[in-house]
Amino acid sequence: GCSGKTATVQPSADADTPKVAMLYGTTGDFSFMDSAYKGFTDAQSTLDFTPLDFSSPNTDDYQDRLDLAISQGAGLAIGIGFQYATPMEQTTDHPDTQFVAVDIDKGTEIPDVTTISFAAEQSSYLVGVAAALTSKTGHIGFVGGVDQPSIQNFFVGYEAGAKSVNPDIVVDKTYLSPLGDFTGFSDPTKGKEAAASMYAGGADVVYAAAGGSGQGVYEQAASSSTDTQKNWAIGVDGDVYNQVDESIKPFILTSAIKNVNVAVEDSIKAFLDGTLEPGEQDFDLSNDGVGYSTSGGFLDSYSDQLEKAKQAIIDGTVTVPTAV
Amino acid sequence: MIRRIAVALAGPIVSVLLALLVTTLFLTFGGYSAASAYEVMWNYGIEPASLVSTVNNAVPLYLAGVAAAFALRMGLFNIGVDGQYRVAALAGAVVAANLPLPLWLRLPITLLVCCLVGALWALVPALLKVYRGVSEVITSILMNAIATTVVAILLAHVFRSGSGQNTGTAIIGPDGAMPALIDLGIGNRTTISGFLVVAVVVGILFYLIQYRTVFGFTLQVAARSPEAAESAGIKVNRRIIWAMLGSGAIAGLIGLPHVLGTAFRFDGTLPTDLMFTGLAAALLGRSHPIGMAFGALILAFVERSSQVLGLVQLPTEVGSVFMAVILLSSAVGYWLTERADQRIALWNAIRRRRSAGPTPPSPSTPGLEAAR
Amino acid sequence: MLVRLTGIVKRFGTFVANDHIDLAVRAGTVHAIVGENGAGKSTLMKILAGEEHPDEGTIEIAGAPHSFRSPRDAQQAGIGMVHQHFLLADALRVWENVVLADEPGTALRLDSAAARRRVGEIAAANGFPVDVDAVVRDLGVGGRQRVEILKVLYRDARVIILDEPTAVLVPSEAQSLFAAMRRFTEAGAAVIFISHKLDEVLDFADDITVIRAGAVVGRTTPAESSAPALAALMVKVAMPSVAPREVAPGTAVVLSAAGVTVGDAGEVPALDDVSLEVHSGEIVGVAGVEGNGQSELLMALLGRAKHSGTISMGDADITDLSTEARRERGMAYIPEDRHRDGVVLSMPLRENAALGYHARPPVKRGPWFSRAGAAGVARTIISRFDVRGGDPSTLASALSGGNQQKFIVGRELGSHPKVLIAAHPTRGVDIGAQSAVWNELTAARDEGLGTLLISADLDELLALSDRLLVFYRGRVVGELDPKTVDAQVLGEYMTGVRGQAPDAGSRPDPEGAAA
Amino acid sequence: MTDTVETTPASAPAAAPRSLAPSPRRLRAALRWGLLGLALVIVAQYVADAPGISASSTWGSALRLTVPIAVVAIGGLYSERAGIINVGLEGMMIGGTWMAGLFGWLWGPWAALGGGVVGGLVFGLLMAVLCIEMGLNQLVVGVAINVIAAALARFMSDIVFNGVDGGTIAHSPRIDGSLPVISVPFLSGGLGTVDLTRAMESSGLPVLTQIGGIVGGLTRDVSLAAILGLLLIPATAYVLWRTKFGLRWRAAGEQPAALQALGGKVHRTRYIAVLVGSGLAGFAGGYLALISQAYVENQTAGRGFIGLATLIFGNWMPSGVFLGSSLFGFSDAVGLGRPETFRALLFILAVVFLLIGLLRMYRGDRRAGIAPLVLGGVLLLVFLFVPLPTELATAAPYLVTLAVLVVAGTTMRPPAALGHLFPRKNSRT
Ligand SMILES: Nc1ncnc2c1ncn2[C@@H]1O[C@H](COP(=O)(O)OP(=O)(O)OP(=O)(O)O)[C@@H](O)[C@H]1O
Ligand SMILES: Nc1ncnc2c1ncn2[C@@H]1O[C@H](COP(=O)(O)OP(=O)(O)OP(=O)(O)O)[C@@H](O)[C@H]1O
Ligand SMILES: [Mg+2]
Ligand SMILES: [Mg+2]
Repeated sequence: GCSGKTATVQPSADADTPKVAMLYGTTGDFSFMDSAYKGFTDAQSTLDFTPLDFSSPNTDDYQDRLDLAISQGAGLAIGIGFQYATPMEQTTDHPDTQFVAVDIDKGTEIPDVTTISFAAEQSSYLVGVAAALTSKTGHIGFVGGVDQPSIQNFFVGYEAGAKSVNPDIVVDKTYLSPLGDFTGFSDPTKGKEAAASMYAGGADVVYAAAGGSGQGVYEQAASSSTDTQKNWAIGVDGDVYNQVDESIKPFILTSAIKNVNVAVEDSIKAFLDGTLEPGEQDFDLSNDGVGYSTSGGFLDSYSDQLEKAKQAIIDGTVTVPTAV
Repeated sequence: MIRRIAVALAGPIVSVLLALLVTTLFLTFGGYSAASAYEVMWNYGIEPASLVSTVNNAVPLYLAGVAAAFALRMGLFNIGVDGQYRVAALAGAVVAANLPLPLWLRLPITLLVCCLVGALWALVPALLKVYRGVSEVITSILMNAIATTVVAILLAHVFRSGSGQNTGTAIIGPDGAMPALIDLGIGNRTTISGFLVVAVVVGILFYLIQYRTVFGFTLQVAARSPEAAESAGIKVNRRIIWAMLGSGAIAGLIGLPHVLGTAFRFDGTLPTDLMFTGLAAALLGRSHPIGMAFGALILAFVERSSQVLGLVQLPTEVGSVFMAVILLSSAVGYWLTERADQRIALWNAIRRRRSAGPTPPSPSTPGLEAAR
Repeated sequence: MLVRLTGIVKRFGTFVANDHIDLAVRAGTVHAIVGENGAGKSTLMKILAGEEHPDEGTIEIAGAPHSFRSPRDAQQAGIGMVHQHFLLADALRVWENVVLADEPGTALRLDSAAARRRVGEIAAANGFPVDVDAVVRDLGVGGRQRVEILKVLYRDARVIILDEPTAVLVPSEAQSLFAAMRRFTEAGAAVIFISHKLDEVLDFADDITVIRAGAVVGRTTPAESSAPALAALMVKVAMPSVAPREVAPGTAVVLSAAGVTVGDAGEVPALDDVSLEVHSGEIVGVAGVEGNGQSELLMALLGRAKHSGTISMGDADITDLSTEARRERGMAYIPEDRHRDGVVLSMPLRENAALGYHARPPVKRGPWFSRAGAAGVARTIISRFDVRGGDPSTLASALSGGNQQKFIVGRELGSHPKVLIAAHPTRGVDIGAQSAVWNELTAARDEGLGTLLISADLDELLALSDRLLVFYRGRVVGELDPKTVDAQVLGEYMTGVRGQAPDAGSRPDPEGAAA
Repeated sequence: MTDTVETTPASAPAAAPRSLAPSPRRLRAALRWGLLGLALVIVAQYVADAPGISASSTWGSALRLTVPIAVVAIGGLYSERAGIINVGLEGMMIGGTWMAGLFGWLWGPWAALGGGVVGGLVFGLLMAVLCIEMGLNQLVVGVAINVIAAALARFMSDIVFNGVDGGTIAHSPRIDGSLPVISVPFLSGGLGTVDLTRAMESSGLPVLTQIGGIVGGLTRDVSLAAILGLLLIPATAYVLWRTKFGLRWRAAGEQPAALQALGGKVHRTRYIAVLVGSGLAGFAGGYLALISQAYVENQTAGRGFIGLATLIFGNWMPSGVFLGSSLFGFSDAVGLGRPETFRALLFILAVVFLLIGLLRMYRGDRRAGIAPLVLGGVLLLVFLFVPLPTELATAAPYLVTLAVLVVAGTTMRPPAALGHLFPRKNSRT
């Protein structure tokens, strides 16, 4: 139900336009959350709705935020992160609000909720192919932020992709913090040292699926490169090439892209058009929901192989393993 | 007597006012309107659903505060509460989901298991302190990190249930979950969790043990003067162990409201830093069982009501800034009121003496009396 | 006049600690200040030393008026004070404690060589045998006091204040202190010292000022006065004395130790194969220079120290019992250091009354701590032992030292023990209180209490004991009869000149020892 | 009396050593232990098939990971030696990272370090006023500073960094440039000379490879910030034991009343100590920000607490802090490396513990020998037969430190007046 206090809470609201709430953690991870937030702000500049912004760094108030969105009269509530699956499932009485849950496991069905999944393993597979093709040492690495399934999923795809090119390739992996300890997403110091250990051990491409800690990996790729040995880093979620400093750009081979912003923007558009339906939406290579970036042009010479691999996945001739 | 009550009330009130003042300064500095922020927070905070949520969220904070206070009264700084409740919550989630017993048996056993596991985790720093002379602060910090890893390993390799991104234990059915105490029925989600009862019981036990039993007395003596304690036949080492065990046992319960009442499983959504907020509650309430309850409620209220700030383009961090500041201002507030009280006591005494004429000097000064 | 205080008034809140005190001290003299506990002696001295600010009154040093804003100011005027409770940093070395805040060297470098040399020189010149590099923690009381005095001398003090310097010293140490005091005065300095021991005041002071309730009640000299006369000025009681006993000691052994040794393996034991017996209705005195095993004996008897050998109460072997169990069986204990072992300063007297007796009624009711019960006990102690300055809700820290002591004695005797282990029961207590404590101890003795009395005060030992054991290097080197022994002989035993026969300590052997 | 407490001189006693320069006997002992350690590393490398344990990258990492912990612990040492408990190190460090982000973004890397110091000082000043001036409970103030720093950093980022190019609520814009790195000439290729250690490391010859790796890791490309940070340790030792201020500083933490009675300024001393300490904690934060070339939210990751633990572990001694932080930094580096490197560390620990146990048994101290023997035995069995979960590596530094504490068992001797209030008016505490 919509409470009478909404008006005082919403001074800038145009009472006539529909309200869209986005529930998310905190921006500034240079990847997943930032991408989602970009979708939200992009939509605001092109579409006509009242945004309700619910950000919280806490890990235990998903339900509160959802309830708040409903009570504030949101017509659409978009939850960023699989953690919203359970609260949305448990909230049954919301006749005036539609729910979208972003980054839900593929195959999850929640009544009355639009669930969006991303085939992160597919994009990881492709950057794995790119890594194997680029590596001169036959040795690559992976730095994961937190040892949890969503991150393991990146690794599984990455390794499969690399092995598809070079079955003997060595793939190092390190997770910066164990399951449940999220410091691994914000500790660039550790990211840097983990990457340093890999580059020193012979790896020349390192894939960083580590949120803010990735910054350390990118820095290390640049600082550990020498005249004789060029080290590469691969970014994740957004196109990292566009985010890092000029001095580091030459070392960003590619990024595994997860178009969370597109998912968010499309959902809002569909909601405003009245075409948003509950049910599952899969963002994968086939609909460009995930992909890899080519900024910098470092992969130009391998574009044929990469496109072939991509097509094989879309066609289903190659099935990428997953960890989730 | 009236002065005592006035002082007791003045402390928290001055604290809150100070915190408001400081937060206002920050908001103004940031170019925001503090008044509208407070108005929005207040309006949202006093909605029935918010009040209910405040009560429910205050429970773990209260438990954390009591856990810290239990050790603090023995002069021990149990900075390992986080690790203790983390391990215990995992154990509780597993027991609550899997024990094939009816609720009335399963629930108490779950609580008990959590207490035991929490106490066990606290035993390590206690034993190291007693037998190795290692400060409990350092071992507790280490045990926190180790708890995270142990839980991660157990969760990933032993207790994980289901697949996908969710890494939780098996879902706890209604036969294992904490039932609601009462449903106020005044809107969405206005049920008060049964954990309120647990918190009240823990608070009463804390009060009785610490303030009313001989055991509590021996703890106090051991904390304030180990030598005198030993001479009086109180084994300080044992008190250290008991105090840490008690603190750990209470700490073991902190994660349960979330596990048995919100997530119905142990997973990544378990709040990770309740210890510091709980400690804040303890400090706000001066480690007193009732004071801590007020402290926990205030903090939970601020936490809840600040969720709304994002809606008015105000940074939600205002809530955490306020909570942080209130922690300090509580100390300052008590300091101010105590000073004022001492002054008043002195004036009163002088006035009394003047009116009563010359009397033999009394060795105990009223100022000292009030400083307690 | 080197020092002249005129009309000093000091108030703490509404309480007047010093009430228009005048004091004049001549150069080259020892000036004693006496008065009962809480009379305001320490306060007056702190004012002179710049640690407290007088509310009224003037301070003149060598004719020049001074107003001290800090101890530093007073030091610069040549005043140095040795506190009753030492102010030393235990973890620092002797020389570091001495030169602190007045170090030689430059801002970026402390000239430790010069500092150590200087301190060593001063120590040697004044006949103080101290190791300047020793860590203060390892020093005994006498050593610590010497460090305190070195601090004063290092700063070239002309006026040296000693607050109850002899309360913690054994006679030989006290003698060397008085010798040192003489050397100071011969060099032109003035010494002001506070003491509750009237005989030493009469022996060593040139002038005496008596204070009561914050005001000067008498000025005299040893020649014109006597102990009873001084006592009469100070308090309204007679000199403490003990009437000859009328009840004979019992024959039952209430406490015995056999072959008790305390010490780490491989080192010289601090307590070496000691055996002793205490009968009911008997007071057994233990004499000895501090640090000769008395502390270890206390700890062993109380069950706080690991030891070999056996300890029994009556017929029961209590060697393996905890302190708590021993106390349960009727062992009472008056500790050496009341602040450390005897009371919890930050707790009210009510809780302090329960200390050691918390496991029995009226304090313990089921699992509960009965505050009413404890308050009742405290009230009884306060009235029966005339503890002044507090009620059951007063913090122990607010009591003067002497009253704290009375409270402890009252608590331990009030529990109707079978055995009392008493260490320095009247340390720092004024003579009024001392007399009260002595009376209580003898009354309890006559009712059958067996007491082991350890004391640094020889008068006390001689007055109260039925038998006297002398400790030297952790052994019992002699058993003497207090009625016949003379101080000279006792001193020789205590310093190891006599009684060093290889096995003298293993068994009490009155005949061999007294010879 | 707690007769159960073992007194093993694992860390030096808290009394001042006569001389700061190590005595020949100490040097010889250090050399012996150093050689034994080297031998162990070599053996472990082959036993566990873990080239990482002696790789220059591991040792370089260890050095870099040691620095922030050592510096923040030294920061804590400043205030705690003066008697003020500092639980707020983490918060001061957070303040350091944030200010370093701001200063570094505006004025470059050197300013970032300075900014770190400023950021720490802000909270140091708060702590000093509240604890020294007003005499508030030091635990409360410390905890509050941690909470406030975290909240403020986010709040201020929202205001200052958010919306700026490259900045977000969780990041400052990039700090351009970095502090110079230094390599030792001839040993590790400094000043364009030959890189001897690198040649040794890649030679593949036993012993030579390992020495090359270790020495190279510790001497090649060491950032000036790291050198500055490490120099703080001997500098602090000097101040503590060789200056007038040092003596007063120690006295303020041991027996402030004694200092005051002699005319020393207790409050001023404590102010200086707390402020210097907080500046150093902030410096440690600045160091972290320099590594990531930006302020990143939560990047301190609990290092302030580890610093506190290290300070206690090191028994409030600079040398102890060095020992503790390098133990921690090394295990951290190993934990971030490949799994077999972690196993090699396990092997080393097992052998060291067994040796210590045997040595104690041999010296006749049976009771003290049992714990290390058991622990060493268990570790050896684990090494030989148990496949370790990879997650365990992330806890390596904590586990190693705990194990060392169990075995070493220091009798901690905190400054005697630690945590005691010292009111301005009264002359006695
Ligand atoms: N800082 C203070 N605040 C309040 N009262 C004080 C303070 N210092 C001393 N007093 C009071 O002043 C009185 C005189 O104390 P003082 O120490 O001078 O006594 P004293 O003569 O030295 O006694 P004693 O023989 O026991 O050492 C005491 O009753 C004490 O309670
Ligand atoms: N803040 C205070 N309030 C009340 N009384 C105090 C205070 N500070 C000290 N006193 C009392 O003032 C007196 C003077 O203190 P001081 O430290 O000189 O000890 P003292 O009386 O000489 O002690 P003792 O007799 O135990 O050796 C003591 O009796 C002490 O209990
Ligand atoms: Mg006195
Ligand atoms: Mg006295």
